[in-house]
Amino acid sequence: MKLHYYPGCTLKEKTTNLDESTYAAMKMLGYELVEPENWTCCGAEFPLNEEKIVGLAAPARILRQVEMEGGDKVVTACAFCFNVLKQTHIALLNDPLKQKRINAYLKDDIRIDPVTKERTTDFPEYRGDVQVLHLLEFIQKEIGYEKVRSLIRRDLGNLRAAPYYGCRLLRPKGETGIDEPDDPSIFEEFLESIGIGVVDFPFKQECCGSYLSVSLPDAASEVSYRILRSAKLNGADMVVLSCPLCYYNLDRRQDRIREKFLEFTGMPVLFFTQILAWALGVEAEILGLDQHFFDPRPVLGITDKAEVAS
Amino acid sequence: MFEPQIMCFLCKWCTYAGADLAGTSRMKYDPSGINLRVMCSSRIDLQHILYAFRQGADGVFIGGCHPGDCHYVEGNYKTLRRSILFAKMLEDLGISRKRFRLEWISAAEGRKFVQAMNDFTAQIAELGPLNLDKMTLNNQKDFSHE
Amino acid sequence: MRTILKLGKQEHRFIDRISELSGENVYSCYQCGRCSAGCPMAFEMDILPNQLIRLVQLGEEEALIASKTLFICASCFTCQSRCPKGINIANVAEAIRYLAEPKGKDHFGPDEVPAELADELP
Amino acid sequence: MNGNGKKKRIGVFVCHCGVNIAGVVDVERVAKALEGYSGVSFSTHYIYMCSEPGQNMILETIREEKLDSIIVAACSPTLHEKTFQSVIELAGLNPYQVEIANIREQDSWVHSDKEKATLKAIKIVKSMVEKVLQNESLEPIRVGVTRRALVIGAGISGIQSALDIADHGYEVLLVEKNPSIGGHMIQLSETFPTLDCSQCIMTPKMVEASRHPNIRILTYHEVESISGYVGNFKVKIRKKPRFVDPDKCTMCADCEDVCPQIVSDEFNMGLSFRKAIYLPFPQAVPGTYTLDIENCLGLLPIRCGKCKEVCEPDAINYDDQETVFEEEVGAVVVSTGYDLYDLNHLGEFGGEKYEDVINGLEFERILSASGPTGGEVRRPSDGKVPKNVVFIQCCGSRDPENHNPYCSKICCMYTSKHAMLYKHHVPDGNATVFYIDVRTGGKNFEEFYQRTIDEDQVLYVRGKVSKVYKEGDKIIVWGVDTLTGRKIEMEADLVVLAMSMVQTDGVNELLKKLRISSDANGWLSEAHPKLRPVESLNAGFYLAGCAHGPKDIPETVSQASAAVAKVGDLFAQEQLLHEPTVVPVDEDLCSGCGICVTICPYSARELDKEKGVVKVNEVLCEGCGACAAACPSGAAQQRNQTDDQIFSMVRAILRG
Repeated sequence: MKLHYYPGCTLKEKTTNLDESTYAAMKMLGYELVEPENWTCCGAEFPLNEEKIVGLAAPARILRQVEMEGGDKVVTACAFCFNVLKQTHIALLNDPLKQKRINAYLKDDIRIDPVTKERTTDFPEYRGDVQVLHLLEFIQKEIGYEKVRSLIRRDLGNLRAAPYYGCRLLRPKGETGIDEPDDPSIFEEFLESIGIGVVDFPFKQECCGSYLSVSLPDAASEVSYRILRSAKLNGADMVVLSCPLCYYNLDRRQDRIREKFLEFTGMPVLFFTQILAWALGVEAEILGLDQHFFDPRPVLGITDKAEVAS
Repeated sequence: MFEPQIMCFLCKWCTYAGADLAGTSRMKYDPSGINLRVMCSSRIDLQHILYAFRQGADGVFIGGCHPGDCHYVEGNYKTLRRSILFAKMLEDLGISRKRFRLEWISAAEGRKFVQAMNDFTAQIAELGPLNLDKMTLNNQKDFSHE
Repeated sequence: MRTILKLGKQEHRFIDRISELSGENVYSCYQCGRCSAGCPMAFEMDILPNQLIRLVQLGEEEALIASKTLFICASCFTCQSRCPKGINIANVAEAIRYLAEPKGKDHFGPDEVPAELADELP
Repeated sequence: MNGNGKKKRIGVFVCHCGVNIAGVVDVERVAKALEGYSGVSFSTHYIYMCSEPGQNMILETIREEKLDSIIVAACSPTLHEKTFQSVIELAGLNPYQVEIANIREQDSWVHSDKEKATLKAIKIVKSMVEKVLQNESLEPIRVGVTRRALVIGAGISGIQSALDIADHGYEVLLVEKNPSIGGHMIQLSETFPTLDCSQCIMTPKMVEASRHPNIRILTYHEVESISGYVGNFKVKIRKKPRFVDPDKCTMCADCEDVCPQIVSDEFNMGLSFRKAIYLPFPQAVPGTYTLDIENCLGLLPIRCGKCKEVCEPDAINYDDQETVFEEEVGAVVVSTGYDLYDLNHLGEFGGEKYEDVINGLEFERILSASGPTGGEVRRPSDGKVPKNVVFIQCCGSRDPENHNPYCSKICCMYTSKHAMLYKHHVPDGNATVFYIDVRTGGKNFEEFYQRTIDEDQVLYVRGKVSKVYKEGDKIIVWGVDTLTGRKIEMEADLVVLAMSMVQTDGVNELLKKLRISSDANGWLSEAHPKLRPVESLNAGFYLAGCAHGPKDIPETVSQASAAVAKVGDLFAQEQLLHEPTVVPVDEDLCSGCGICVTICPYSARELDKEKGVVKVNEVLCEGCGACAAACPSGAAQQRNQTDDQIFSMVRAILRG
């Protein structure tokens, strides 16, 4: 089955492990992912101000492209892209004036084919009918946990994972989130369906520090550390998440966290698609597990090539 | 100068009492409207309105309690729902929907009653006479309520 | 410091502008402080989120533009999700940043991010 | 025409009201204009119609001119309609044969153009003549009263209501869904601001209720439905099987001792356990065990049957059945009380995840001498004495965005009491209260709150808590002190949440059936927020206690007594008189479409399926006329405001 999938820049440039594991897992679940042609950056940040309407053009253009290709929904694995696209979808849906203004931009779109140099103009307007789903939602609503359960090939029953939602899957509260902001369960349900133990921990919806890791690295380390510590205190073997920025703060910056908090011994941080693909029997090499700062392979029981192959 | 005739149906509990308050406060307003007191605005039916137009009214006004304040729980909601139909049917019959008005005026809103009366009278004056009575005068005998 | 409370034209213009830009009703805040209580970055802030809204209510444009808090807010929306009055405080902070920019108050730009960070940062 | 087909003789009396009317309206011209108008056989004017000479003039004229109805053109009918009704009654006429033409408030006082005002007055008077011409003489509808009341819910409001009604000398049915009366008040430890022991003041009332000859207590019963109308209700009551005969049970506890089934104890808010056969609490009224069938292993002696075996008085009857029976009452007091908002709504506080994050009623049980800890403050998880207790106010209250918009009213005071009592129990402990505002509007409330701070050194922190979670065996609270502008993180051993009060689960379903309306928050609506605060809009239903909105005990008791005063008003009447200007059905015209049935807000109309026409219960009809407007065939005509009357009035108004 074909499915529109929007990867987003980070997944192609930096956290390729999220992108590759998504492809691998979805293949096992029977889906062929199709990326909308000529997709661009989602904008990375939903414009909060009324006046920053141009910021909606990029995400709206992506949705329009999906619509042009006959799609009625698009899934993302990146929590940030999901958030921007979903908020854009809702903003345009609820505000006809906004939709009109954005369509005025979209109409003037010009595309030049890099090879033939052929110019395409006169694009259609975006009608606003494309549903934006995070992959966790797609699994819950369209694939179904029963089906996932039936396709599991590896037993992860001895492992305990802490689902980390972060901000972008749940907030802003209201239509944008995929679950209740303070009482979510979709991630837990997903983990249960792949047969891994689930750890409940009170920091699952706390902020990782976001881009403050650039401007205020110490502060970001501190909040990231509290999340990892809480997961560990509650008995987690790993943290599972869906946002590249959270992954950056919680995994890639563990060096800084360990410098600052000496008692912290580290914690594997995995994308939800990596653990899904692993449970579905995908080979470890494809999952980009070697890209992590804290190597998750030992906890998954991957010690050498031979074992992986089995 | 054209002096409109306005038929006002007022609910006893709110708008009629509001009109009384305008009186006790000695507020002045245009005398074009004459009030008929009903227990509830929901007592008024399309045929009362059409009849008023046929009898020479240039405008028909219904006054009821504010939503949630109806003495009969929800009569004003019924009036509201019906009035949407009234306005549509009036248009179908060639009578401007501007000749019909529904207002929520409480017993404490004498001033609002005065404003509504003046405003509605001015609006009707602008529309000019309806003359439905003259148009249909020949059929008067057929009308069973004569 | 002597504080003179004045709500004149200028202050009202500022409050209205913030409401317009953010789409939030800043008047509806009743200062329960829940935004600050749940804010993950509050420990770094010079004024707390509830104080930020308060200063908007008081029309204190200058104090707001001078505050560090504007650029510490991580836009995590925890405040928004728990505010009993449904105020999106991150939106309000963004609106103030928008007004602060032309006044020369800005955070550092992409070119200031260290190269080794830029390589990896999403 | 009057009822006999004879043309009516109508008298018109135009009042000058000094210069109030006559200063603007040419009253003489009005009187003249009416002479000879359809049915008018006499027309005059006078300076003050409402004065004694004016009234006498009307009286004499009626006799001399043999009038059968009159119009008084004067001030608003709200002022003197009653006056002139009495006048014509003296003359032997039916009070429905007078109509008031309002030419003061709605004419002379609001217009200054004398000519226009006079013409308008003439039209107004003519329209009233048209009305009275077709007025029927009516008698009020009379119905009897069943002098017996139903009280639903036996907490403090229900018990107080029942006792007061009973003391008035009327019979009361006091229905309670739980096995014992007492409600939430019997669960409380001590009550603010006096610190009376709740059980000490409640138990005597419960006993009094149980012994009162006029009160029939029906515990473990539920009201199924109520039909009928004010003064004459029929109530269906469902008796749940208790499997224990209260008359035989001696409360020896032998059954409890042998019962193998252990379940969570509701009276102690789940902080202790009880057996499947149990006494809710030692002072329960009626004093009898109840077998909770949902938790019983099964009634077949083969499966268990131990309790029946040991019961010496043979009080246990496994064949007890659910039964439904009907009772007649004249008035209903709704005193169904409240629930606490579910902790699960507060995910940021862990919902119900943490044993040591509890609600106010749970803390009441912990404080209570008869509670699960025997009156010692110990926390639920490990029984340790908590040294740091955090109290959080406004949990689910004052939060229109996520929870309930209203203030739950009693939490400020009970939290103050909780903190104070905690300090009395654990003097070396710390009590911290997170609050937004402290509301102490009640007699001696502010003094009590200040005592909590002054003498018991409870720390009040102004700010709403955003997060509560567990780390190790400590609970961490994230709050804020808005007074110093600091975010606060603190450790606690026990957290007590002042949960919002909410309408009792299921009550609204019952009341929807009774057509008692409730507000957006589920609380029952009173007939008027200022002037009729204890009556429901639905005649014969009265409100007492928290079912109507959050209240403390004194207010609940006051409202209960006030509701009973209204019940007394009702029961003091020989017969109930009902306005006869209702909307009957002309069976010859009715097509049985049933539109009027759905439109009636009082369930006064129902379709007689056999005859294919609508039947009207005139006692229930309030005469709004909405059905008359909706009736497509003209079968529903409001008495003295028929369509023909409206048409004639409209014609008079528009054509003069």
